[in-house]
Amino acid sequence: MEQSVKDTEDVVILFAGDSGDGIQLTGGQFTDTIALFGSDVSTFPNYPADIRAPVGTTSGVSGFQLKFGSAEVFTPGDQYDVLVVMNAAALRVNLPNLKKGGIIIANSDGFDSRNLRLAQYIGEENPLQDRSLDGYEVHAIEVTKLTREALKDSGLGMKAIDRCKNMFVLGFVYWMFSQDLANTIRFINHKFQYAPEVRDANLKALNKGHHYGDTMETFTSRFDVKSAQLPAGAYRNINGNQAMALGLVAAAKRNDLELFYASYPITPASDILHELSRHKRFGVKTFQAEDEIAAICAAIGSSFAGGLAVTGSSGPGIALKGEALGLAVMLELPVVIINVQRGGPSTGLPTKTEQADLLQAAYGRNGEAPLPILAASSPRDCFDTVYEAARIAVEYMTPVMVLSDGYIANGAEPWKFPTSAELHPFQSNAGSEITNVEGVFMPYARDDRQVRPWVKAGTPGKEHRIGGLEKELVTGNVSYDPENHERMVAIREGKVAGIAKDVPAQIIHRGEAEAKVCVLSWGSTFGAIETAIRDLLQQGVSVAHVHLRYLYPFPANLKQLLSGFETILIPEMNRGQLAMMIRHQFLIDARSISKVQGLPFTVEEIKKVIQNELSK
Amino acid sequence: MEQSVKDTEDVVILFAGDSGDGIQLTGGQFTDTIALFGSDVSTFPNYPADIRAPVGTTSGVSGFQLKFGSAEVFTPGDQYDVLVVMNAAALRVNLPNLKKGGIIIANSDGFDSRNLRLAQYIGEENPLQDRSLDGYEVHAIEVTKLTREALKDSGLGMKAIDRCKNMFVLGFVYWMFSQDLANTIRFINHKFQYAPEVRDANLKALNKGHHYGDTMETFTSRFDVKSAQLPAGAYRNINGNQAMALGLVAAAKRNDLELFYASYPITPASDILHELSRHKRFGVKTFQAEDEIAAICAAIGSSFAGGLAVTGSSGPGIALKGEALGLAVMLELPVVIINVQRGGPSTGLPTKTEQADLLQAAYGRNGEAPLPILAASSPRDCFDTVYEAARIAVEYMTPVMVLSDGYIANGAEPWKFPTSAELHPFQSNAGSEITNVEGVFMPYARDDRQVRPWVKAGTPGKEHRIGGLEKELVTGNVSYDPENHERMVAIREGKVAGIAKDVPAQIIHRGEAEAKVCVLSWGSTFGAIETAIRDLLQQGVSVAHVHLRYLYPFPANLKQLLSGFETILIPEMNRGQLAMMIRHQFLIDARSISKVQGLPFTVEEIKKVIQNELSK
Amino acid sequence: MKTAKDASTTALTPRGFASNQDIRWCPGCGDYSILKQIQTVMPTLGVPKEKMVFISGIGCSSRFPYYMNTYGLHGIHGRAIAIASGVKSTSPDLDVWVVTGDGDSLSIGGNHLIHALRKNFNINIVLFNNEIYGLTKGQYSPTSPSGQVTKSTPFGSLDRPFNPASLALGAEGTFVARGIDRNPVQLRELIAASHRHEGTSFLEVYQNCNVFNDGAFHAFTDKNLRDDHVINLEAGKPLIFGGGTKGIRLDGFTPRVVPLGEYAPEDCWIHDPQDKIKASILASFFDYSVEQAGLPRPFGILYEANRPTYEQTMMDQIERHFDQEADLDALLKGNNSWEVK
Amino acid sequence: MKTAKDASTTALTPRGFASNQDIRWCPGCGDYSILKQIQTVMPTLGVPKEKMVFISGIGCSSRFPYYMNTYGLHGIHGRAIAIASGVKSTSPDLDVWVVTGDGDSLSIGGNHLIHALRKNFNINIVLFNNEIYGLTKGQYSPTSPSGQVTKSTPFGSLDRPFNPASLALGAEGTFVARGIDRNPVQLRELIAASHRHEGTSFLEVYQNCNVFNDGAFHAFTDKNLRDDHVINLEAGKPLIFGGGTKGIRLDGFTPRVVPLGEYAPEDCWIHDPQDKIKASILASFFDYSVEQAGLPRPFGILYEANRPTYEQTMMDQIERHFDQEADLDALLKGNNSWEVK
Ligand SMILES: Cc1ncc(C[n+]2csc(CCOP(=O)(O)OP(=O)(O)O)c2C)c(N)n1
Ligand SMILES: Cc1ncc(C[n+]2csc(CCOP(=O)(O)OP(=O)(O)O)c2C)c(N)n1
Ligand code: SF4
Ligand code: SF4
Ligand SMILES: [Mg+2]
Ligand SMILES: [Mg+2]
Repeated sequence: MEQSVKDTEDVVILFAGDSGDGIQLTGGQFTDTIALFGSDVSTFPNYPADIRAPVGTTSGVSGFQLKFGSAEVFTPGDQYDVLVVMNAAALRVNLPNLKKGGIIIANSDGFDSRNLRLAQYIGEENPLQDRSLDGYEVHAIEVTKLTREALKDSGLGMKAIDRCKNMFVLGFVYWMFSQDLANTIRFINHKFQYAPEVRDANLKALNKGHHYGDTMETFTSRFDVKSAQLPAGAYRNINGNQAMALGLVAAAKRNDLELFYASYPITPASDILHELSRHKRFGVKTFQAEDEIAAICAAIGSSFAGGLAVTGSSGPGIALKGEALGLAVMLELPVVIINVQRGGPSTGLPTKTEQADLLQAAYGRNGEAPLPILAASSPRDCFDTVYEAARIAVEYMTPVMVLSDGYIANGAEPWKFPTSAELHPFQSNAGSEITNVEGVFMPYARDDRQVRPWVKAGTPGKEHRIGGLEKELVTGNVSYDPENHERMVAIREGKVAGIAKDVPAQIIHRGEAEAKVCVLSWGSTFGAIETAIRDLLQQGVSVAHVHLRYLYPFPANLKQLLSGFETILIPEMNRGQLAMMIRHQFLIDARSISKVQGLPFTVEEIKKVIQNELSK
Repeated sequence: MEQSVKDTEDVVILFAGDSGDGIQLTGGQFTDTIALFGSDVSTFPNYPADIRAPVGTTSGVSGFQLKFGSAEVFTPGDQYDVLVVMNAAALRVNLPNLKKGGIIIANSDGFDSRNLRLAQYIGEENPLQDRSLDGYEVHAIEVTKLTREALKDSGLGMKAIDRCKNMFVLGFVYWMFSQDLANTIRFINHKFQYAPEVRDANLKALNKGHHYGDTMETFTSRFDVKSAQLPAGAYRNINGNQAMALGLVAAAKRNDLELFYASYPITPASDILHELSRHKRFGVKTFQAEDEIAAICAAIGSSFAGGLAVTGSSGPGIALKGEALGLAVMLELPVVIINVQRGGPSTGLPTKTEQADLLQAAYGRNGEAPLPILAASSPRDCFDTVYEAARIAVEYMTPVMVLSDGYIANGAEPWKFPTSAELHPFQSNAGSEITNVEGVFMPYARDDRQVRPWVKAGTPGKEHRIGGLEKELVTGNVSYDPENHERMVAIREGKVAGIAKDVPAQIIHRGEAEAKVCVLSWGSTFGAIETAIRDLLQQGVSVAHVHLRYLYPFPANLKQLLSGFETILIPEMNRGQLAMMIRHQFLIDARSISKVQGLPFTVEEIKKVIQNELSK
Repeated sequence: MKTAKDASTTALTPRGFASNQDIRWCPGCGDYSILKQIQTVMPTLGVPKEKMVFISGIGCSSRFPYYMNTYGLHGIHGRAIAIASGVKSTSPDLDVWVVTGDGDSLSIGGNHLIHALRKNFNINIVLFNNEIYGLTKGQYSPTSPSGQVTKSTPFGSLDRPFNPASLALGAEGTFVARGIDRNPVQLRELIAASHRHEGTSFLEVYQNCNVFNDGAFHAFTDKNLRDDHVINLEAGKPLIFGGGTKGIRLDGFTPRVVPLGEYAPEDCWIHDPQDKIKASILASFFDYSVEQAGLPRPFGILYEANRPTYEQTMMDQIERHFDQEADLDALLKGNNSWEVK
Repeated sequence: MKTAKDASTTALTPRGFASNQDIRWCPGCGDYSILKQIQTVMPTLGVPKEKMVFISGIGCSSRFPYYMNTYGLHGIHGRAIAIASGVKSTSPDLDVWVVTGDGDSLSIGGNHLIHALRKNFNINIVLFNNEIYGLTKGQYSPTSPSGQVTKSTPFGSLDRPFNPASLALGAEGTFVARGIDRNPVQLRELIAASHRHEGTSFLEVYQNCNVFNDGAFHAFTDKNLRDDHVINLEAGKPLIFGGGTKGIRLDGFTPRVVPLGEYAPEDCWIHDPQDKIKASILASFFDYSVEQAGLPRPFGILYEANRPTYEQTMMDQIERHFDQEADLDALLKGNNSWEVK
């Protein structure tokens, strides 16, 4: 196995702060817990440059580095995935060695003006607030304040209380890495057995930090950045939600449309709203509605008025939008619906990832109401996918569902961003005259792709009425005629099905068409599967990878492409939803590989499944 | 072809009223329109017994009978399917010859006390109000009042206006039978060409009658009663919505539960609410909620408090319930959800039937949230199906979806009603002690069918908390543990899947296991398919009929049963939803026969499909 | 194709606002009158018809948009206002009308109503209140009086109805008015006033459903009763009714009916639609039947206040930051890009 | 297994009402105080803990039921009240508490709230108002003041907030009260009063979210400010605040702050929680900042009225028709059966 093709599950963390912050102990505890859990861990000391440097200065920063999840030992060249900093100086010193798009956990109480000055931030600009950390996943927590609050009745003095901050942070980090507290609780119980107040204070801080992750709906699955060789070009880091937001701004700007994003906050989709609400410069209108139903209905209204209308949510919120989605199908208006999936069912696991809303996307409304479904495969792919979704919505006058998930929404990776000139403009039929039958405007006349016209309310001479009752062919009047209904059902279905011909033919991402095993996938499993298959191919295994962006309709050549394989395995973070769609459409014995743990597949899991299959 | 196995699409109508009511003209017009449409029609005059009898008396009733839809001529023995009566006397005289469960369209203005007296209704009891017409489909319309209102500006005198009543009725009947007005408009234009006021008045009345059907969301597809030989026993007529209501009352009463029905009105489900709201004698609580979400949430609350909780709606309303359905799945509480389907998508065709919400039932919510789905096959079968659904809900602690549709909900047929003793009591684990682990109550402990206990809030010593976040095995505490999540997903899935073993093995309703063609069906298509197959079998065709009540999970033997057939055809009033489920589960090339016209299949259509298949 | 100008000009008659669709309401339905008054007022507003959008939910009343030769959207049950908020956000220059029923906007759509009132989109809500669900054939609604026997309440309803004006006031509404199908002159004035008001206008119109709830507003339309049951409000004018025989005075917070003659009109309560507390008292007349307190039902504008509209503040905020030249490439590049060679 | 009796008896202490679950709110969160007050009041109510049900939606506040050793249901966002209505309908003898947030019950759940108030189920709604969405990390809520900068409104929110008390009054609420996390004594009284009230109690509790909206209620808790900003209402007592230095009088409908001394306490407005108009005026204090009109924020019971509860009228109606012996066989047979031989 080549060096570059390394197992990507390893994580490198640096805990950094003042020497008084208990960094070494924190790191040590984390290491012990991880090791107990059965992972390989290696650590690397990182002492302050100057042991007597004053508190808060860069030279006083102490660190504890560890790497876990792979057998490789820590090497000085390793960049951190996660940086835990107790103050501004710790950030300043260590940021350069953080991976692009890495995670920062910062005690924001360590960023007051004194700290900023000591850390030599110019003009005391707070990096936690000035967007200079864009592209990183930043968790800014008032650790000092919260620890003091938690321990105000502990009987300890302020100094002693502040010494428990590290336990608060440790608790939070345990939450993020879904680790158990038991080991550290044992440790504290033992260490402070003769100082019950100190013991209790430490235990409480640890617990509170852990709860904090829960209470804040802090997302706990982390995106693995594949350290592949990047092609030449200009790059930036981006996470999925940001990419989604930028994709929308780009779609609007490039096509002279006004973006309207209506949403109701929900983890892990809220950041799209947050991001877009900052882009008033681009004329973006964001609307925090009273609920998800209002949000999609407002989007429908916006679309009727000619806006590039988008609504986003996560599973439970998408469930609420089902009825209105049906209306959008009936109205044949462009609306983009984004589902940043999380663990279900019901409220489920709001801070964990899953891809179990595919069938809801396809069938979660009454009647025959087909709509296109696209899924993003990685943080950066959210940009392209949502841009393409907007294109299809506008060109085909249809609601389009975009599936992302918490894993890629919160995870960042390097992105070779396009120039605006590289973005293809939409070919909308708006303004074309297909719809005048003897001088009378016909809202349901269609072009040769079966698409009706998009006429912005307010356009003179084209006043028309649309609605959710079945409508007559061409005129759009209400119609109860049986044959008309059957034809309209067929037209709506046919129009969407026709998109299959207008999307790129499905490719095999890796491996050959003659491979014994084909791994078919969609969404955020892309990275792990690509890596696994790259490895196996290098070992000479006969395997191929096909990854879908278009889930409904499938690309026109998919059936033929798949029928060449003996065995098709479909790993999904659900109970086999794509597998079901493939099986019924193509009647091939595709097999579901299911993982429903709120966690992404690891490369090893994928490899094992394939190897098992081949050794049968 | 035997006489008894007749084509059931024919309809016999009697228009009846006073001789002055224009009955003959009405009937004549209807006949012409039907004939133009290409149907066979035969008529049969029915003049008043006494041509000079006073207005409003039974001996003054005039009638016009017609039969259409089959080549057979009208025979005096034929009973009416539809009775149109302009007054009480007309009803009194003709009711005895109306089929059980037939349709009555009555001018309720012809039922004032004078009319009732003249028609000799004892004590002037109005049959439209005293429930004596229970089991018929009654449309009572204030025809006189509405016609007068419509024509008040016509310039005609009251007498002349009242003479247009028949056109109002005719317009309404055209609506019910989905017939075009054009022929009669032509006729009126011609007949009254020299009296424009009269012409316009008649046209307006005709139109208003037609609109009335639309405005009132009058259901337009009619149930065909098969005139099969009935086995001995006690019978009554019942329509699907009534049967659903009685099934729920029976389930509650038989099992000492209190019924709670929470709903928001919607065509064609509202009548279940109406019916149940009358049964306070049985302690039934009905609750008209502010919307469908409130309705299902109230049902969940009721279930938590130990009620037999039910909510009912139609497609768009069910779409709104998706999120809460997921909660019910997570809470593992018994709730019955009834979907009386109508034409979709969106508002669609509220007054037409369809069965396009099967996939919504299966997948219309976020995450992996499986629940049992049952479908009723005929009006009377609604009783058994909903009783069984309640059993499964209570015995398995799960929400259960029951699918009906407008066709059987509004249609009536003879029902060999059971005695209460014949109803099997539920075997709930409520009260069992499976759930005490060392004296502590465990809300998510399970019996050997994987069912958790149903403990009514208020029970001492078993206080517990449940919710929509993923819960820990056994304790029911909130848990974010990955493996726990995977196990819980599997448990919820397995519990529901296990129901397959607890339902009757699937039978072949007609024909042999060796038949060349199997017609597989569900829901309200039952009658037409049974009739078609009975006919074909008598002609020696090699065909069989398998009809499903259990759509999720399928009965355990279904796969095996189906795999014996060469060809499987699945007629559905949708675009192949059951077909999809069969194909992906069993990987057999079942073929969808789709009709999406808001109308049921006819026997002929089914026959043709089978014959085409066999002649390939 | 006609030009925009042509289309608009020819539309400026009531007929020009009528679409070519058959009107399907029951003969005698109060909806006809409301339609007629709206079609009559529209040409007087000086708004070209292509700038008008009628949005509705589901119900008999919600059929309305089909009958207007303007832009129209017949939405889903309860969601008209939410749809309207999107239309208005994207195109603040459109004249947006919401036509809704008591079920549509007070039962299933109640949340969107109260939030729109609070946010104060400049839209005009016309609520056809017939105190019943018409389209679904006669179930009680959130405005049906307690005890009403309907299809779904054969033994009488249990609920206290909403007092729609009180609810609108409580939800921060800036324009609260009441009209009735049978007083077309006043209704036209109220429609025009709704249009003039900048902010969410809440116009409740009593509408007779002569099929399922005939006579619900009998006391307000019957020649013999209406004088005692109706009081028409005019800003700056005293509260006088009973054919000029009675007035209303405030005794502390308690409104009292007094005989005119004994009291001069100037002694009566002078209607001030800007006073929210007085508006609350007017709204509360609803809670007492004439039989209880002799208080008539107020028609007209109960309350009107100025507050910036939602879309205007939205536009203002955007305008402060908008940059026609905003550089998409700079946005895509972000602050921390790098080159891979 | 313990018997019912045992279980109940041992529970009648605050500790007995605490569940064994770790409390997960942020250190310093105002939710702790509310939890503590509720746990303190519960044992004094004379209701066995198995008869208590806590129902919530989603939000930080909605975690509440997990911390009570009673029956509890942590529902979905916005639907707690709807769930509670079903619990109460089926088991009127249960003491049903709804714990909800400003987003939960005023944003997504607004419709269920106003309908419950109108229907008047005998349930106790405790709304933890922190003027922010806590759980989802700090977006503005329907109670956030206009202009508030939050995650979703980086340039300031555009909305006028709800005045929750006004909304509740407008929706026919029969019990409208306000408390605050930092006044535990009063809060306990209000909790007990909510329980005593037969009908839907609407208790708004100002709750500090020290992570996303710290200090939102500073003026009401700060030692130096609160005297001028808080007025505590007591039935039959004059409206006095400012540490006894100021009173409130009504000048027509306009409340005015007057110096005590110049005016005697008796000259001030005497609080009458039964008077709905006065309650509306009290609720409207919210609309003016102290800076504008010097009006303090009222705490205590603003309004309380008697009206039959929904479940009681439901029970009454059923009892009038209920028949223990109602014959299922007769029902199945119907009126028109026949025999086939
Ligand atoms: C989601 C949904 N729920 C229920 C219905 C059924 N429905 C249609 S209109 C209506 C109520 C109509 O009452 P109202 O709004 O007062 O209008 P009206 O017909 O009286 O004018 C109902 C319950 C529906 N179409 N969609
Ligand atoms: C259907 C749905 N939409 C959105 C969410 C996300 N969500 C959870 S709680 C919440 C708002 C919380 O605010 P509030 O009710 O004020 O409670 P707090 O956390 O402030 O106590 C939101 C938007 C959800 N869980 N479900
Ligand atoms: S049912 Fe009532 S509201 Fe509906 S159209 Fe007829 S009269 Fe009007
Ligand atoms: S986020 Fe705010 S409301 Fe939520 S627990 Fe923390 S402090 Fe309390
Ligand atoms: Mg109505
Ligand atoms: Mg809040």
